[in-house]
Amino acid sequence: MKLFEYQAKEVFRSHGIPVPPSVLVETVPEVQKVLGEIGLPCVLKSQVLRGGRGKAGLIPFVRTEEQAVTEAQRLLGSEQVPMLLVESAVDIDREIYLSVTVDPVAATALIIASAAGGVEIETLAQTDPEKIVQEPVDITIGLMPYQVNDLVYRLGLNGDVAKQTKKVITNLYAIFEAYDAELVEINPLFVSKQAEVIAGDGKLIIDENSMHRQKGYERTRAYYDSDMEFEAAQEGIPYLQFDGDISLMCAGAGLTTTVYDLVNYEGGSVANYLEFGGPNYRKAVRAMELCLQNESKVILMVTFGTIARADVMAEGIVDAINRLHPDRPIVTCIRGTNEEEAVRILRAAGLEPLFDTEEAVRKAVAIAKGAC
Amino acid sequence: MKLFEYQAKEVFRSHGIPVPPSVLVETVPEVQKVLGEIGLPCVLKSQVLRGGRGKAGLIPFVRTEEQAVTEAQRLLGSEQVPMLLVESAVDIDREIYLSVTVDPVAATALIIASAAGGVEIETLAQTDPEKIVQEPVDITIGLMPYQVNDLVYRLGLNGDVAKQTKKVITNLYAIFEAYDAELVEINPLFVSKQAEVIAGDGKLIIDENSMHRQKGYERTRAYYDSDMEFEAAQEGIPYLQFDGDISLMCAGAGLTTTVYDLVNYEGGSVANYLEFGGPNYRKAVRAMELCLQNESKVILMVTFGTIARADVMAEGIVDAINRLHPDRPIVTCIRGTNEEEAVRILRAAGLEPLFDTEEAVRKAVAIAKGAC
Amino acid sequence: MSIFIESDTRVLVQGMTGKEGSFWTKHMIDLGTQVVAGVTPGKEGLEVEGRPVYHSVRRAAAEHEIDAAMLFVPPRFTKDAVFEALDSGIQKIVTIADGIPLHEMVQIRAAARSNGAMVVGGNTSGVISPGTAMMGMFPYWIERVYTPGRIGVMTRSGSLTNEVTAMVVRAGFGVSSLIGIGGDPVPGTRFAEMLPLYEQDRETDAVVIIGELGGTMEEEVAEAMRDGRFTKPVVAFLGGRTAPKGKRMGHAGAIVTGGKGTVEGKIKALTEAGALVAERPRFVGELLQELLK
Amino acid sequence: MSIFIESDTRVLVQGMTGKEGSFWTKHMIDLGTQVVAGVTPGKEGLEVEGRPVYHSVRRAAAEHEIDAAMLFVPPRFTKDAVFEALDSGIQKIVTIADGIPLHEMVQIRAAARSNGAMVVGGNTSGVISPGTAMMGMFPYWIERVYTPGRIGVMTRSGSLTNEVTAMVVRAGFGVSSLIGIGGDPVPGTRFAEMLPLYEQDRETDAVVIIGELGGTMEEEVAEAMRDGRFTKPVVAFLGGRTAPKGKRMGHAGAIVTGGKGTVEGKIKALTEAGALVAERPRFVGELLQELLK
Repeated sequence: MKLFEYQAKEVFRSHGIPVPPSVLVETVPEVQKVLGEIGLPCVLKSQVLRGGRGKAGLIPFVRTEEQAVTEAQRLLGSEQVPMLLVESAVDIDREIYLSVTVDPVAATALIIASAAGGVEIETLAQTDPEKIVQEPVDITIGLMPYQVNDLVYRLGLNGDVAKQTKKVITNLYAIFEAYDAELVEINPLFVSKQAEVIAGDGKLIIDENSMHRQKGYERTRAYYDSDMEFEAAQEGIPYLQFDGDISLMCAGAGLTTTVYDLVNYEGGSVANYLEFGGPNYRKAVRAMELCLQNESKVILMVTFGTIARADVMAEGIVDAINRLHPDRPIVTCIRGTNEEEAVRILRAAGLEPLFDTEEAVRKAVAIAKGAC
Repeated sequence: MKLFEYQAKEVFRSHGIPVPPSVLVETVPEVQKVLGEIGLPCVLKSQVLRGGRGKAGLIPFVRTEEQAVTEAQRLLGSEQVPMLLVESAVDIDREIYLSVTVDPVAATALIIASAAGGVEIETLAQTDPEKIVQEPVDITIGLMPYQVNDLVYRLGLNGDVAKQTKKVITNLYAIFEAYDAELVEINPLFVSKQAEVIAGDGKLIIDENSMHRQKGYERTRAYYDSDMEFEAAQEGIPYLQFDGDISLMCAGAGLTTTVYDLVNYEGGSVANYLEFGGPNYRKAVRAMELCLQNESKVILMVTFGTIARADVMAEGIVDAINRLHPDRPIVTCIRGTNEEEAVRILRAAGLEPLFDTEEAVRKAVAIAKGAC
Repeated sequence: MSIFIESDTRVLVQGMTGKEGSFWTKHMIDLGTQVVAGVTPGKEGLEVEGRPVYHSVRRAAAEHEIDAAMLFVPPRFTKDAVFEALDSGIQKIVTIADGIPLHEMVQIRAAARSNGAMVVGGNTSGVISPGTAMMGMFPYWIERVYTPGRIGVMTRSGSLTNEVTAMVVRAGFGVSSLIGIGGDPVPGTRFAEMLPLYEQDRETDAVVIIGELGGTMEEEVAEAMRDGRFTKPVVAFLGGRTAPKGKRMGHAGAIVTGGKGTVEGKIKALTEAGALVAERPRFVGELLQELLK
Repeated sequence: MSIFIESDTRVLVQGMTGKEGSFWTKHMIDLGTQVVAGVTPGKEGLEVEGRPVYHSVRRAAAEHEIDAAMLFVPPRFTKDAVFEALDSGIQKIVTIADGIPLHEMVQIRAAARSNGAMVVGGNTSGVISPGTAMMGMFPYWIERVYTPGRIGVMTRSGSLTNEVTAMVVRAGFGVSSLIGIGGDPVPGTRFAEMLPLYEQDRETDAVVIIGELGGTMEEEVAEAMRDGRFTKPVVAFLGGRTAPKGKRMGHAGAIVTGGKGTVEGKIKALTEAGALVAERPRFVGELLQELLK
């Protein structure tokens, strides 16, 4: 679960990582109200989860109240920005990159740092890999002080800035541990002209499999790009919204992604990605309801299940059809455990089950194009 | 630092290990007052740090209020028992032994358990070693649930008692960790006739080197066998009280213990053991003051120091003599770093420094016997 | 011969008395797997399919020779169960659990490595050598997928496995050993770490890799091929070629590797190393035909 | 030749710029020890006795070949410093710190073992081969103790070492290598683990062990002698023969070993294994004379 910047910074603050003074607001008058507290110049930081906010003009730097109001109106008026973090500007001397993630090969935590902060680390990894320093950490032992020490000197830091950065690294690792983080990142970590070390941004992604022990984060609408994705998430159904005309209702990430590819290869376009497999294979009614909310022309079902029994899926599909009376054709390719029974059930309901994925994809594309 | 039973049980209670209802009292009227709350029969448990309380008659089981008052008077009147823990009696079905300590060879924590509780584990180790089960625990990884599971089944426990015991073991290990314990022990761990698992006794020894992170335990007089030992401890001076006539003021545990042996070999007797070495080699005045409070006949000083410079010790001794005007002879055998200077200082002060430990011991014994 | 799980591999089932555990124990035995015992704390004395159940792995290991442990254990207890198996010296462990906490999975992999053991999974169906034995949950009775043969299959995806393997079989081949590496970001064992087993297996002529975007496991296969550590033919299918980037959260692992993790990068690496990359599942079978016939 | 620290052992001093660190660095060099560099975080660029100081062990190890690390580091930072040395592959580490938390000392010993390294200490003066080199704090200038010779000395006690060793020298012998195992309940290296080094050392004719009550280290020496793992003569001196039992808290380690840990038990074990046990320090020299002359 990826947190918003303001949430990550709340975590930073409570774990001893300095952040600039800031206030979270949802309306333009609130922006005006907090300017006195935050001061000018300041930064209006759109609280959206996608990256590249700077390039997209979503974190304007404002020098006057007038400018602040104009920019706040632009951002909050866009409907894509539900909240702004109004944050004091820092008098920046230099920027550092800092993150903790997992190294799946070495089976360690991995601290990544660079004295060249403020740019994307992926870009830096390609252009100047020597500017990146890494420190693996045994998760069982935890981060040792000597590692932090060595890291800051590898970054070329000295004196009090080195001391402050050691504290930030130590606390960042503590957050990584306490929050079961997939990634916790500060980019940039500012060194101000007053030689203070302050987190300019904050990214914290909590491991989905550890959410049971990470209380206090409710997935509200703001975490999703669309109403439909939010609605599907409430059901625990993986769902992505597109603007094509074929609704996918397929089993598992791998097969659904492959069907997505095949639809594109055949010249079709996908209306939505929906996983109807794994733990969701009994949720045919809810899944079909989601598909029907799209303006797609056909629903394409492709599965090849093991635990997810084909006959149970078929029963679910027939049940969904009886309840929802879908207004568009359905193409099925339901295979796997008990598939003979599935075929019987589908045929009894008047469907024509297919057995080959590519054939099913071609048929769906043809229907979408009005060819049949 | 060894805690009192009542303190260990407070720790148990706050870490989810069941203990019988109990109240700590210091006077006989208090005992009468709490009987209503605790009920009869109950146990009056003398809060002293030494072992073998049962055999010494220090934990009487009482059935009536009259009996309780009589026993409380006997115990609290003895001056050796400053506090009683008045504790509900448990209807005992069986007793288990449980402890966590350190295995210095394997470099692990070690859980030791036995279904034959209530006896001294050292005795059991000699008579029935097969009745003892052990489980080493990697301190870095911590105790894993599977180890607890395997342990309780090795103890032959079943059903709900097994389940409760698992929880006790898990919590006991958590205490071992959280309290930097040298030893945490429950002996006996009762299984009541109602199949409840309850800690009958509690022993918790905190590692002396970790006391800086174990707050809330002040070493009051109650922790010491004598006023003198308490007084010495306030100064950080290792001190033991005996009833002989030679006061030792020697360097380090090893050498002091050896001088103790030599005094005994030579037919002398020790008034007190005192380490005047290591971090205490500059505390000559305080150390001599302690020795002079004894009714010894001579003070015997034997050192052979490295960091503890002989000249500094000699200066301290001379200073102490000038300030305290000791009323008894002093035998010195101060060697090691800068010993030439030490000899000069001691001689200038009218002492006759010796260089051989056995010679010094013989001289002290002779003085104590009035032979010189 | 087959790899990882062979006909004489003595398997312990942890979590044997549970619903999934007992169901798949039966199927593993039916296929021919040497299931020797099971473990469920508190259930010692029971039997499942005639196999004795013990309170703990140690107790089972005291009574039986055990080569491998099959875990039907919930994700939150998986670390404990794996450590328990490792503690008894078991060197081959398969865990199907979906939802193992990331940091625990890192510890599992680290512990396995330092014990010289292999943990396969989590989030997988397991390992199967069709016609011989399996550890996991495979509908081996579906003949158009689980036909014995001489093609090794390794997969990151549960749902794609049947799809792609069916194409291998349709092209006239069969499967020697199929290993579900698992779909988690930190699998216990990685593709490249399985290659030495396939390299040595006399019953495997070629290996099919079913990969996807993210991570560097496919690139590591390419590296093993380039270094000459793996010399048999490789055909790969990678899902997500046309997946729009914006819809996927940045993959933490991609950070370190400087742009690795994209499907394009994987195709390039594999192709340069001499592997054939199939654009569609059907092409996997066709490419194998080209290579082997 | 000598053991552990030899004339060509390249030593790194951690905590070199501190008061004790710089003082004893000078003395180690004066004795002939090959001190190549030092470490104090934040002090890179400084020199102590002409040796460069680095921010970290890694930075020092990048510039120098290092065989051993000598720690002048406070007890609470000792675990970190030992792990740092181990991380750079240093196999011989001496720590003098008195007051290392027990659980951290357990982790230090465990880490050293799994790295195949030896940590000597804490709570010791260190290791010295008189006339050759030392790691630690020994007043080697006191000739009636630190005379070179052919007797190995191992000791648990700081304060007894000079006393007993002086008796060795008074009897006409000298010391090959003296190792202060340290007085903590969990020493990094135990008596018996040092024996193979003395066994192989051509300059050691016999070993003197200075022990005391508590623990099982002396019993382990007896075991090594009985098993034939150590074949040179052993003379032991044990403090605390007449110490009253009631005054000492029960030693946690004694629990497991069923009555081991008493001085009587140690004397019995050592005597049965063929060692000579001296009742007084003076007798150590006399027993050596009997054995070797």
